[in-house]
Amino acid sequence: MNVSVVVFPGSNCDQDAVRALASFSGRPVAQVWHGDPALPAATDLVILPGGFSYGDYLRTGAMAARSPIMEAVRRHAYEGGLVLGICNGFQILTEARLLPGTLLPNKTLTFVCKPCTLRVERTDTPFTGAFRPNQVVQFPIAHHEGLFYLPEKELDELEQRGQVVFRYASPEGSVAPEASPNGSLRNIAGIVNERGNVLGLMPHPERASDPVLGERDGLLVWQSVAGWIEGGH
Amino acid sequence: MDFRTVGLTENEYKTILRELGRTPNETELRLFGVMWSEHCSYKSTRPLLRLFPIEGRAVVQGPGENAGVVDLGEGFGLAFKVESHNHPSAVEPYQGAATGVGGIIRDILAMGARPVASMDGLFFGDPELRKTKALRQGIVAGIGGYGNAVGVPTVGGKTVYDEAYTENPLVNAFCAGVVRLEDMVRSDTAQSGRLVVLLGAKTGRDGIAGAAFASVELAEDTSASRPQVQIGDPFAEKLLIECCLELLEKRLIDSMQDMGAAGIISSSSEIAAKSGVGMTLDLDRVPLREKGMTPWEIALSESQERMLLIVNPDRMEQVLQVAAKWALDCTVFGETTGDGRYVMKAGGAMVVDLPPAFIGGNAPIIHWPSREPRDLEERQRLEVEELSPPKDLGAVLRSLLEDPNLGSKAWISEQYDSMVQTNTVIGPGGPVSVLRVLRGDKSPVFVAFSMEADPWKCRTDPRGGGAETVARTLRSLSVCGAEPLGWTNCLNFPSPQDPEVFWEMRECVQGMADAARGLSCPVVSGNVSLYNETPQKKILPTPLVVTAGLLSDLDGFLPWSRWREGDHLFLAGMPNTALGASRYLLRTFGLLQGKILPFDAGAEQDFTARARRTAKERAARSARSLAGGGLAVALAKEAMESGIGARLDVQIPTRPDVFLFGEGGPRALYAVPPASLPLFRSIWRGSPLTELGVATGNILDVKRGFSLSLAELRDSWRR
Amino acid sequence: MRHRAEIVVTLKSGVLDIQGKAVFQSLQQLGYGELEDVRVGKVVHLLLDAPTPEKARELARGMCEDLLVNGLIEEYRISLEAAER
Amino acid sequence: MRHRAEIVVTLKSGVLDIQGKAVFQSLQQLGYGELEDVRVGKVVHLLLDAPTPEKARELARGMCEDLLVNGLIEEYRISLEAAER
Ligand SMILES: Nc1ncnc2c1ncn2[C@@H]1O[C@H](COP(=O)(O)OP(=O)(O)O)[C@@H](O)[C@H]1O
Ligand SMILES: [Mg+2]
Repeated sequence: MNVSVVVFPGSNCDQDAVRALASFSGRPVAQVWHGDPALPAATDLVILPGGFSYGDYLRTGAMAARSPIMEAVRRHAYEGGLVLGICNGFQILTEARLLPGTLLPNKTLTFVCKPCTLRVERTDTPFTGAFRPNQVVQFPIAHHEGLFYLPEKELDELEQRGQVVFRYASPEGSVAPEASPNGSLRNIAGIVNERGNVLGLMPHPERASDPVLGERDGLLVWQSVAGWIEGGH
Repeated sequence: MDFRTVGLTENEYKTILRELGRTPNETELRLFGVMWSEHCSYKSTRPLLRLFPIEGRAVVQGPGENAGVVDLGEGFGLAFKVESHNHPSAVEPYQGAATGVGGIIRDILAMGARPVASMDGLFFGDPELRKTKALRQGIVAGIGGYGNAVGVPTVGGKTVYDEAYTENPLVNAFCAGVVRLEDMVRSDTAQSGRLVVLLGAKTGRDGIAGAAFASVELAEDTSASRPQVQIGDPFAEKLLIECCLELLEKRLIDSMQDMGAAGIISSSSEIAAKSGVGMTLDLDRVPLREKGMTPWEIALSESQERMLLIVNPDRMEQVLQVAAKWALDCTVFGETTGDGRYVMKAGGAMVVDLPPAFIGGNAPIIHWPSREPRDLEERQRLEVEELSPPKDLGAVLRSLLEDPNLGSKAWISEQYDSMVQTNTVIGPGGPVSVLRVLRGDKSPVFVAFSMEADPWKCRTDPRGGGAETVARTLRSLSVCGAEPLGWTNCLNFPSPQDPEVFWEMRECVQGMADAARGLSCPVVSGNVSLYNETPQKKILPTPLVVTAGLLSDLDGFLPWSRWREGDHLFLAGMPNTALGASRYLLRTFGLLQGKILPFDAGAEQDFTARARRTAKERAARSARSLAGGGLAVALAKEAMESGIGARLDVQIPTRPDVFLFGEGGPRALYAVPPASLPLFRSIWRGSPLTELGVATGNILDVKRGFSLSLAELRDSWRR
Repeated sequence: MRHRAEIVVTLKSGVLDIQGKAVFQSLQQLGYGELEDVRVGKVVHLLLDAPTPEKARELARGMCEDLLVNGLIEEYRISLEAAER
Repeated sequence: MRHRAEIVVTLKSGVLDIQGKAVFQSLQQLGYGELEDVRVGKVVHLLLDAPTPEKARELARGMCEDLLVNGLIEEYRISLEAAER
C-alpha cells in the first residue's frame, strides 16, 4: 500500500505516522508538504497527522484546512481514495468540510493525554475490516479539542447513516458518558464520511503500533487498510 | 547615567573603568548591568560550582556549553540540562512557564540536538490557598501549552508543596535531546569573516532586562517596574527546531546559539569570546516588531523563538532558502572579524566597542559572607522518644497518601503530551521515565531519567540533604537497571547576601558533590536561581537534580508495580533509618526537624552495584527504591498499582513508625518470584537484606503495623 | 483608504459553551451572585485597505466566511470605522 | 434590572500577538493582500442583574479585574445595554 503523510507547519505526529506505517508496510512512506499542489501518484492512503498545524491558533485545524495541499486531498477523497485524519488531522477534515461536525474544547478545558479504550461500531469500513464486531481496543488520546459536536438532529442522521465508527467506552465496552474522557457527544471518537473512505479519529493509532511502547491495537487499523487495498477496492 | 541604576556595584564599576581605560557609554553600561547580573554571570556561585566533579567516562561535553552531552554509543550523544524560570512564572504563570519550556528546548537545540524529552520540577505553596491554585493551574497549562504544541513529550517531573513557595513558586524545566556527535554544535568554532545571522521571531520589547530581573528579590508589589512579559509562540519554535535541524543536517552553519537571557548581546558575545574572534553587529538591520526601540533595547531584548547563526558567506543563499521553506525571518546583521573587538552600530554610529571576553566572563566574583545558621542545632534536634507513637499506623499511611507531596500527580501529567515522537517507553507516574533513543540504522538504546528534590532535608541538614538528593536519583536508576551517565541540576535558593543562606547553599553543593564523587557520576550542566524570596518569606534550600542513565536493552530493565500472587517481598539495604525531615514527621507532628542519615559512599556503591546486577540478571520481578514516606508508602504504591495486597510479618528492629516511615539511605523494596529466590539471595549476600513477607490477596497487612484494603489505599491516594 | 474592522465571533445559541460555563462558575465562586449568564467568544481586529467602507465590509465578510468563522457553530458581527494613517 | 455587558479583551500594544500573526499570514495566503494587520482577542458576554447601568458597569469592571482580564498583558473595553426579559 502507498501511504502519503501530509506535513503542515506545526504538525508534530507526522514522523510518528511515517514510522508506524513504514514499519508496518515495509515500504517507504511519502511525506507531502502542505504547500505542494499534488499528492504522489498512486497514493492509496493519505494521512493528515496530529499536531498543532499553524499553532492551532484561531480554531484547531482552520488554517491547515485552507492550505494548498487540501485541494489535492479533496480530489483524492472524491475519487474514492482513502483519507485518515488523526487528532489534529480529524479537526482539519471537519474544517475542510470533508467530514461533518466540529471538535470543541474538552469538557475538562484541559489537554488530556492518556490511554483510552474504544469500541468499534462498524467493521465494514476500509479502516476497520480487521477488527471484530464491537471489539474494545486501546489507543492513547492527546488533545485539547476533542469534543465532537453536531446539532442534535444532524447527529441523529449521522448515527442513522452509520457514520460513527469508534466510541469511547469502558474496558467492558459500555459507552456511558463517564467513559468519555472529553465529553464528546454520544462518546464519539471517530467518524467516516457517507461514502466511508474518509475517517477522522481523535485517538492515535500510530501511538499504539509498537510493542516496545506497550500498545499495539493500532496495527488493526493498518491491517484493515492493507486488507481493503489488497481486496482490490 | 549612574552605574547603580543598572544594578552594578561600585566594585564592578571600578573594574569596568580599569579594564576599559575609559567611561562606558549608556548602552555599554546597560549591557554590563545585564551581563554582570547574577543570572548571567554566576558571580556568587562560580566558586561553589567548582566543587562538582565534571569528569567521567561518558562525558562528551561538560558544563560550559548550552547543555551537557553524554555518550550513547554508535556516534550518538544525549544533550541535557535543567533551567529555572521561577521569577517569570511567579508574575505571569502561563507565559512564564511556557517560555521556560521554550528556552530550555532552544538550549538543547543549540547543541545541534533534536529535543526528545522534557520534564518539569514544580514547587508550589500551600495547596489550599486560592493563590496557589491559580498559579498552579496557569503553570501546568503553560508547560503543556508549549510542550504539547512544539511536539516534545513531557515524560515526567517532580511536584513539591510547601508553604515556603507560596509567594515564590519554582518552575524548573528540563530537556534532553539526541545529537549525532560529529554534528554537535559548539560556541568556540566561529572563525573570522563569517556572517552573523538572526533566525526566527522579530525583536520586540519583551522581557527587557529580564535577566537582571531574575536576580533581585520579588518586590512586595510585583506590578511595579516590571519588564514586559515574554509571550511564548510554540508554533514559531516548532518551525525553528525543524529549520535549525535541517540547516545542520545540510551542514550550512558553522555555529549557533540560542537567545536566552540578555538576547543578542549574550548569545553573540559568548560566541565571540569563546571562539576568540571579533564581531561587528549592525542593530539597524535587526527586524523589529515595535517602533522606536533604542540600541540597548534591541541588544538586550529577550524576545523568544530566535537563534543566532554563524554562517559562511558562501552558504548564505542556501540558508535563506531553508529559512524561507519554514517561513522564518532570516537576516544577516553582522560579521565576525579578526580584530578582536566586539562592536555594535546603530543609526550609523558606533554604540558599543568592547573586548568580547570582558562582557560575559569577567564579572568579579562576589565572596558573600557565610555563617552556619544560628538555629541549626535546633533544626537538627530530634528526640524520637519524645514523640508519642501514633496508635493507628494505618491512618498515618492514609494521611501520607493524601499528602499532595506523595499523592498521585496524574492530574498534572495527563495535561502533558507524554507520548509524541513515539519513543516514550515509560512515561510519568513511576520512579523513573524511560525513553527509546534511535541511533540511525544501529540498534536503539534506552535512557532512563530520574528527577529529585527534597528541600526539607536540605533545610534541616543541607549537606546530607544535598547528598541524599543526588543519591536518590542514582538509586532509582540503578534499581531499574540503568547505568548512570551524568546529571544536571538547578540550585534554587533565596538571596545569597544572607550569610546563612550562603552557608546552606555551600553545604548543599558540597553534599551533592560528595555524593557525585562517591558514586562516580559527573555533573554535565546546570543552572542557578537566586533571590527566591519576598520580604516576608524565603524558599527552602531547593537543589533539584536530574540524572540520566543508560539501558542498552529492555531485557535488563526492572520495572515497578508488578507484584504477583506469591512473590516474596524483601527490603534491601539497612532496615533502620531516620525520621529526620521525613514526610511522616511533617505530616503527623508538624515538625520540620532532625538530622538525616549521613551519606555513606561505600554503602551506596555496594547497593547500586547489587541493584544493577539484580536487574541485569532478572533476579526480581518488581522493585522500587525508597523515597518520600519510606517503606510504607513504597509498599502501598506497589500494592495499589499491582492490584494485589501483601502479608508482612517482620521482626521490626526499631519503633514501628521509624521502620515504616523513616527515610534516607540506599534501600529498595523488591518482589521476587519463588523461582528466582536463590539468585536474588546470592546477589544480595553480604549486604543487609530483610525478608518482609509475600504478595497476596487484596489487603496490605503488616503485622504490628496496619491492615488496609487496596480500595482504602486507592481512595486516599487519589484524593 | 484605511479601515479598522472589529469582528465579534460568538457561538450560536444552542452550541455548548464550555468555556463560558466555566467562567460563569468561577465568577460565582468569587461572589458575583448577580451574574446570570456568560458566553465567551473571540474578537478579531483587522486593519485593511479599501476604497470605500462598503468595499472594506465586503472584504471583512469574505475573511469571515473564508477563515475567521466556523459557520456551523459560530456567528459574527462586523463593525467598521475609518482608521487614520 | 437586567443588563447585557460586552467585554472586549485585547492584548496591550507591544505584546506579541501570536494568534494575530498566524491569522494574518493565513489570510494573506488566501489572497487578502489588502490586509495590513490582524489582532485577535476575546469577547465575553455577561448577562447580569443590577439596579442601575452604573452599578452594572462597576460589577463588570470588577469581574474583569478579578478574573476575565490579565492586566499584565491585556486591556479591555466594556459596552453595556439593557437586556429585556
Ligand atoms: N510536574 C510533573 N510533571 C510530570 N510528571 C510529574 C510531575 N510531578 C510528578 N510527576 C510524576 O509523578 C510521579 C511522582 O511524582 P513525585 O513528585 O516524584 O512524587 P513521589 O515523591 O511520590 O515520587 C513521578 O513519576 C513523576 O514523574
Ligand atoms: Mg519521585
